[in-house]
Amino acid sequence: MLLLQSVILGLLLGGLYALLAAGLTLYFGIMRVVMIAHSAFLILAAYLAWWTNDRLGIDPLLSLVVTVPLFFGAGVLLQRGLLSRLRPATLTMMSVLITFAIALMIEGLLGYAFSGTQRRIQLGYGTASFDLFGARVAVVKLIAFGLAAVSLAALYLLMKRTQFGWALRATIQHRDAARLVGIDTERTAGYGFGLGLATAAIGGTALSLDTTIYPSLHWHWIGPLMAIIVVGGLGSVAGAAAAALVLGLAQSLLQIPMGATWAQTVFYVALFATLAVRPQGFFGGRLAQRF
Amino acid sequence: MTLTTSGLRKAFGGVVALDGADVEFVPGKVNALIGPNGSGKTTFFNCVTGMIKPDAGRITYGGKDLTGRAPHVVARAGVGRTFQLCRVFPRMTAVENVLAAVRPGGLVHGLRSAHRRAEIERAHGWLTRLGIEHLAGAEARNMSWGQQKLLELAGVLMAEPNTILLDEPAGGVNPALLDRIGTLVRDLNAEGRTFVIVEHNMDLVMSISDHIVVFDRGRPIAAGPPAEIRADERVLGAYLGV
Amino acid sequence: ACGGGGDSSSSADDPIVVGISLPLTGDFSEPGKGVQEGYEAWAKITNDKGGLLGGRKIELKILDDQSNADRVVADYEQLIGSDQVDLVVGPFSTRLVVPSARVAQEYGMLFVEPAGAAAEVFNQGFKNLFYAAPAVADDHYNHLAEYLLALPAGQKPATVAYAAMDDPFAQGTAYGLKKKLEAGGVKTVVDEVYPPNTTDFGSIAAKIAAAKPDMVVGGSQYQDGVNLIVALQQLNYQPKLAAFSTAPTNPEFAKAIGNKTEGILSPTGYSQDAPYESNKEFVEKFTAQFGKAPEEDQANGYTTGQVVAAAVEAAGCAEQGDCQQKLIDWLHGNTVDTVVGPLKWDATGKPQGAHMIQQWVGNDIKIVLPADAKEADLVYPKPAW
Amino acid sequence: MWRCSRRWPSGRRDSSEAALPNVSKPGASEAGSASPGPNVSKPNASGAGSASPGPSVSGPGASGAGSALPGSSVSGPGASGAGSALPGLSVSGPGALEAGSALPGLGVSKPSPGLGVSKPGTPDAGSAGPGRWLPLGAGLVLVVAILVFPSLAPNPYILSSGVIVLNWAVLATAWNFVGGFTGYISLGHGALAGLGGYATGLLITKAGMPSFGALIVAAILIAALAVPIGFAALRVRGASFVIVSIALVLILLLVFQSWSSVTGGSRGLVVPRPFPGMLRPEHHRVFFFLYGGLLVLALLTWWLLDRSRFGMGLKAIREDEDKAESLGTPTFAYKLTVFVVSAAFTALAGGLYALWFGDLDPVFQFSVLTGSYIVLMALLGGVRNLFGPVLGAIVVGVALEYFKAEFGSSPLHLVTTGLLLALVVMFMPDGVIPSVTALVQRLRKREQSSIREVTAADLAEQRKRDREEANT
Amino acid sequence: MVSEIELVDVQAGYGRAAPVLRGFSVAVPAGTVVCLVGPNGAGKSTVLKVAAGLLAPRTGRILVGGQDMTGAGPQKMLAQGVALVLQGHSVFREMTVEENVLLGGYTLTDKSKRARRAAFVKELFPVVGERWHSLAGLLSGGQQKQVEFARSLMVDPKVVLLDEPSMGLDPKATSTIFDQVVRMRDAGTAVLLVEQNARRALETADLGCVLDLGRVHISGPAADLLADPQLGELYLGGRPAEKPPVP
Ligand SMILES: Nc1ncnc2c1ncn2[C@@H]1O[C@H](COP(=O)(O)OP(=O)(O)OP(=O)(O)O)[C@@H](O)[C@H]1O
Ligand SMILES: Nc1ncnc2c1ncn2[C@@H]1O[C@H](COP(=O)(O)OP(=O)(O)OP(=O)(O)O)[C@@H](O)[C@H]1O
Ligand SMILES: [Mg+2]
Ligand SMILES: [Mg+2]
Repeated sequence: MLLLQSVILGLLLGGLYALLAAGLTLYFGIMRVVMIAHSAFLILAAYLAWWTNDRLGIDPLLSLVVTVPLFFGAGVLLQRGLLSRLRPATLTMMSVLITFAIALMIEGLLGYAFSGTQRRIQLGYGTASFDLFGARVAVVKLIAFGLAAVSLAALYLLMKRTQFGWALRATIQHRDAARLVGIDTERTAGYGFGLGLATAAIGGTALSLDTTIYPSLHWHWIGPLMAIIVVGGLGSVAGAAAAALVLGLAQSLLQIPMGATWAQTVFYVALFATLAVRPQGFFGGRLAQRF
Repeated sequence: MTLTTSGLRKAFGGVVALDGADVEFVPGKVNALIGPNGSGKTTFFNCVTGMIKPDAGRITYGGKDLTGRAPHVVARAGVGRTFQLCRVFPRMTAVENVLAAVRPGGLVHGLRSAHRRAEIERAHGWLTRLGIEHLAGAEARNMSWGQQKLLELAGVLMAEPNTILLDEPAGGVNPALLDRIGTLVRDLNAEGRTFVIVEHNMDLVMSISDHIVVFDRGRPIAAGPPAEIRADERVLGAYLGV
Repeated sequence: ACGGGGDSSSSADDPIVVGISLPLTGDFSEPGKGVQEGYEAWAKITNDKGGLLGGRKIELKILDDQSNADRVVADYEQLIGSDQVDLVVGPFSTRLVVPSARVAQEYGMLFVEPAGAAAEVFNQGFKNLFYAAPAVADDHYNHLAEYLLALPAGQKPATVAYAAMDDPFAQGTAYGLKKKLEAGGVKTVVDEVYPPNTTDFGSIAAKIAAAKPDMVVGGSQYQDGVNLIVALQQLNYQPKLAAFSTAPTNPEFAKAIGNKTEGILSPTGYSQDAPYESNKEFVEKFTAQFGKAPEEDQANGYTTGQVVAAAVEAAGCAEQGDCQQKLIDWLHGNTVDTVVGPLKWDATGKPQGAHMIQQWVGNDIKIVLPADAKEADLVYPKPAW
Repeated sequence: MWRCSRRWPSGRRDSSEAALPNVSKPGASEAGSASPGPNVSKPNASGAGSASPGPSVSGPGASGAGSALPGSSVSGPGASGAGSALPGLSVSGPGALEAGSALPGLGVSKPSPGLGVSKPGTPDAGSAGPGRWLPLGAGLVLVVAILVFPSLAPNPYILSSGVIVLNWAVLATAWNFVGGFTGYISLGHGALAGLGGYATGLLITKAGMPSFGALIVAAILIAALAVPIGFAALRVRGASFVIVSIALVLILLLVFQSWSSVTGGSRGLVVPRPFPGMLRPEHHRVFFFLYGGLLVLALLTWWLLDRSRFGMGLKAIREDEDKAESLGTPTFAYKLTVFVVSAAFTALAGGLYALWFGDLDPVFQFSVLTGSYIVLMALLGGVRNLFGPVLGAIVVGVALEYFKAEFGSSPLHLVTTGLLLALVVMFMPDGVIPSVTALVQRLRKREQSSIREVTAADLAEQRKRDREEANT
Repeated sequence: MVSEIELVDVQAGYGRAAPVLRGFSVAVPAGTVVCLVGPNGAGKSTVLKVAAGLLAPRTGRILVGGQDMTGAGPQKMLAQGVALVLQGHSVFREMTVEENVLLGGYTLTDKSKRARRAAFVKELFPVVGERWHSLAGLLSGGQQKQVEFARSLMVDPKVVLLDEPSMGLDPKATSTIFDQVVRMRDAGTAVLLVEQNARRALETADLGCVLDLGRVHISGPAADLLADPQLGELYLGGRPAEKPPVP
């Protein structure tokens, strides 16, 4: 019983991890950018959802209509204004620092605007749940999972099937060559980044449905997410999703014997194990070592 | 110091890059390794220098087994190499690039100054011999393709290996300089160094090498002096495209 | 005395500068601000009455420690060493109290603090420290433990689940009760500790719900308590009794869990309705000043001020140097009347009292224990939430 | 110079007309038969067809354009002032290098990216002098500053801030052993400091060791522990390494929070005072000097490595690890060694901090923020410079205090820190010191080229001379 | 007749450093192969980068089909029919050969044309077809070069700029490439070819241009340049042109 309940909780949690990690994978594997600020944007989106709900009484899911385009635009700006100006040779390293700086700024501004208090959306259906083979499934968690699943699928198709996906990957791998085949590399990279941030908007909203948020919460997220993308294989959206589900499940199950704190270490144990056994990741990322 | 391999095999997924290559290079001579694109020449170099581990087979150098040894071990055994996709230290100047090839020995040796007069002079000597003395103070990343190629060669020579593996030394190098590189190779060879040169420039190959090994599909199909190779049917078919 | 740099002789109209470092940002910023209001109310109320030592006004100098131990030490260092304040009082949270008390000790300053409730604050060997609240964390549930253990065998809860935040204070409350109940033969079926940054309580709740204990005890701050309760409710778990520290007394609490508060218990060190003499004045004037009634954090800040004021008046001095020892000595030997009742301390600065227990009844939270202070009867087993 | 004496002064025609020496397809008309120096027999063509539509390939039209080029006067030896007359084996680059290596052993780091004035190969007579003595001077200034600061500090608070800044300086310098030499950016060094602190504290409280003995033993222990950590972390490069380093912090945080029976968990660990009776101001003074000593030691070590062959190997790793390996540098051993050295210094700083501060709390000891501040400092000052991290630590350390004072009551200090970091990354990715020196250099010499320009003809000439020399 | 591409008195360089090109002009009419030779570092690649819009000139003008395109980026240049194959290796390493080749036709809107071209290049370079699904970064140096050339053949531009296309290629592939160059010329394309395989290139080209230190050193019909002994010594290598050894 407890086992089934934990499995369900783990999968629901893993779904959310998967969506968030997908965004990271996008910048990281495909664009060589280590986006430390991803989880900060996540929290920002969650705050926006909370804020619209709190002030305007709108259902947080509706805030997506605003946050997704907003974040997309912010991503484009971020890429155009900052990241594209970094030297290609040191892009990876410098992107760590610049996005770290952005994370700090977001955290600071959130703290300034909303104080450090923990916040939580109060939803009419917040405690609603239904029965599944004797286990309980909370409605809000299911909604979050659904959001994650849909956006992940869309992202995957976009990257693999569309001309845009190809152009994006080409841009990152050899900018000059990409320009020479006629790709507008500036715009493509910008859109790619925007896309990543859009996933943060969706993830943040999903997150806000059922947990507390506070400005420094993003530190708590970034570690597991980073671990997930390494385990999944840098650059592989599918790998990240698989790793996220597995690790989310593992975390949830390990909490039964080990308790919440120790269970969190599963991410890092998995990370180090991956590096020791298969540095390129378990689910993809053939050339990962070249980073 | 003879460099030999026996049964060297390396497959990448479905692609067999080296297919049981038995090769023996003539020590003290200029050896050439030729073959069509993708015949496994670079992979062969990579295996010999430890950059990748062969799936099977043995590599010996002067009787010593070098199979699967780390690249720096191979380098220290006296085998130096250049890369086909030329690799230099981009943010170092040309002199530093060459100086970086001086290997420290033990701890005390390692802590000695890296900028000693004698070595700097030696480095400049190499740059001069390769015709890029005028670039001594330039950072490698600001150099043209051919200049980098020459710089890389200077670095390898600075390390004074006994056996030098060159992967397409002529690629992108001005023909006027090529003569010079040819002379240089001959001179160094006269000093007792062994060369193994991968090259598609047949003029160069034919004019400087004493011994040619021809690769096709991951294994040697012919070996011998230039005149013989020039006349070999198999070589003509597989490589020269006649 | 501000910036006077060593001139300790103070004239009658010099303000008494009180240095405080508080977590106005960071993890503890919310309670930190509460304490700040308490201090401000104390300064205002005291000054309105003419100040201390015959007319010296109180001036607060508050620095932000960002909820960070490095900062809190630097703050007190600055307050004492650089700003030459006359008195210092404590910051918020046990984590910050210990390092700052050490600074005060090494400068020989009195250190009354509003928030270091955990046991280890008092075994550091501080001689200058006093906790200005009725009881330390471990003793918060004393009344509840007595009540439960006194129940007849059939009714007594048989199994209890504990979930506590990994924080000296929050854990202290839950484990104080745990120790007493276990000693009384009540079985512990779940004992979970979660890190302060936990936001997802699904798994913990699942574990508790699966064990079906009679009672659930949460060693919580605020939001974690809310989250845990919501998660338990999502799993439709109905205990006979549920006790959570701190969270249920928060004014936002009922709304945060969708008003499903029925029967939740909570210890509190302060009640707006408490009959103590100074309390009426405090509630009245605080409400006038801030437009809302004081909560526990505010009361703690105010109490701290009251304790310091009492010592200053009794010792007749307030400045750095020898005076500080006089203040310390006086507090060790005397009882101070405050808004949370009369306080006295043992040699380690530990107060000698217990907290009241409140319970949500209907749409209100009422004092149910101890019997002599109760506003309503404890409902047991509690109705479904 | 060369241009006048060569056979084909192609770059600069003497005629002033826009005489395009265009040579076209056979049959096409051609202009400028007056064009000097055409050595190629041209197809017979007539007519002044400067309007020639045919394909034309031409040099610069304007005469004198060549000689007006700034580049024309830039020839290495000329600028170096050393051996400029010898075109052949004239040692132009090493002028500065030789000088560097001939320096007395003191705190001078001319070679390569020391407190870089000019690139070593770009001898610059003007700046070589001060450049050579600058590090020594800066070192002396630093030592003097450390010695007098405590007596100048107006109150204990300032002194304690000084201790904090020195702590940052040691940490940033220690970080720079890995970050500066090998280019591996670690955001996890805060955790190593935390480990050093905890190890020191635990050795004192649990093993009953004397304070400073514990400090040394702790540093050795952490250095030993750095071997397996480095073994795992240094297997991956670039971004993966950054992730691993962040993960190191987070995992240690979890462990130290959870394993409360040993570490005290979130209750923290109280480290007994090393000088129990000492008053606080005196305590600060002692630790200020201890940190000062540690800083000087770290700087000396860095300097020693920087000029050594070992350091050269590390820098080669930074540039191209595979290439370095193929040149015979045992890259993994090198990386690991320098990581261990870095860890040892970091642990010493952390341990000293534990002794000074007295309270350890996992949340603060294992914080990503600490590591990031370290990186910010090193980067701001310049990672390729001996004093870069120190300068960065002073600037950021003081700025942190200042922001706190200025925006203390709001989280805006995070915003300002972030802004500062972003500005540094965007506009001074190499750090303050290199940016400033580059600026100075640019002001001094407007357009400089480190490349002496040589045509093929020059090379041929030179070669001939070499051959003659060899023959005689 | 206007030249397909014309560089007029171009000065160009990298960053703040001294200029690399110091007043360089070249014009390539349709159906002509102009070969640019010169020592390493002379600025040949820089010329091509400027011509393709990758590097903006400091002064001077770039005319494409008579139209002033100075300052236009590579995208615009490509739209005008100017294509460049870079020196060294510029395949998209972590994409398959297929993706690489098809990306060459990124600007093609006509799907069937893309497929046709793809089939054509596969035939031209057998290795491209053989390794259609492997990652391009895993091919050997020469194979990558072939993929790159194949990629550039996906469109048929009016002006083709080739930077040492034969570098690293075996004799067979080199021949294929030179044949292709001739075919392009015959189809009316303007080709600006940079080669270190200078004699071979000059044999193919109509016009030659020797670049040294960023200036035109000498220019003229390719055959004349080839015949000049001094040029031979300084730029083309001392040995006379030698045909691939045929017994
Ligand atoms: N890392 C790798 N993964 C997969 N296949 C590889 C890898 N390295 C080489 N190959 C394949 O092995 C074969 C031999 O490659 P290699 O680079 O050795 O050829 P080469 O003889 O050097 O060719 P070239 O003359 O073009 O440089 C090629 O088919 C190549 O695609
Ligand atoms: N990115 C760059 N930054 C600065 N300087 C550069 C850069 N690329 C080339 N240079 C310099 O510009 C000059 C010309 O370079 P270019 O690449 O055009 O030469 P090239 O004629 O193509 O030589 P090669 O035959 O070796 O390819 C060289 O001296 C080189 O040092
Ligand atoms: Mg090869
Ligand atoms: Mg070039």
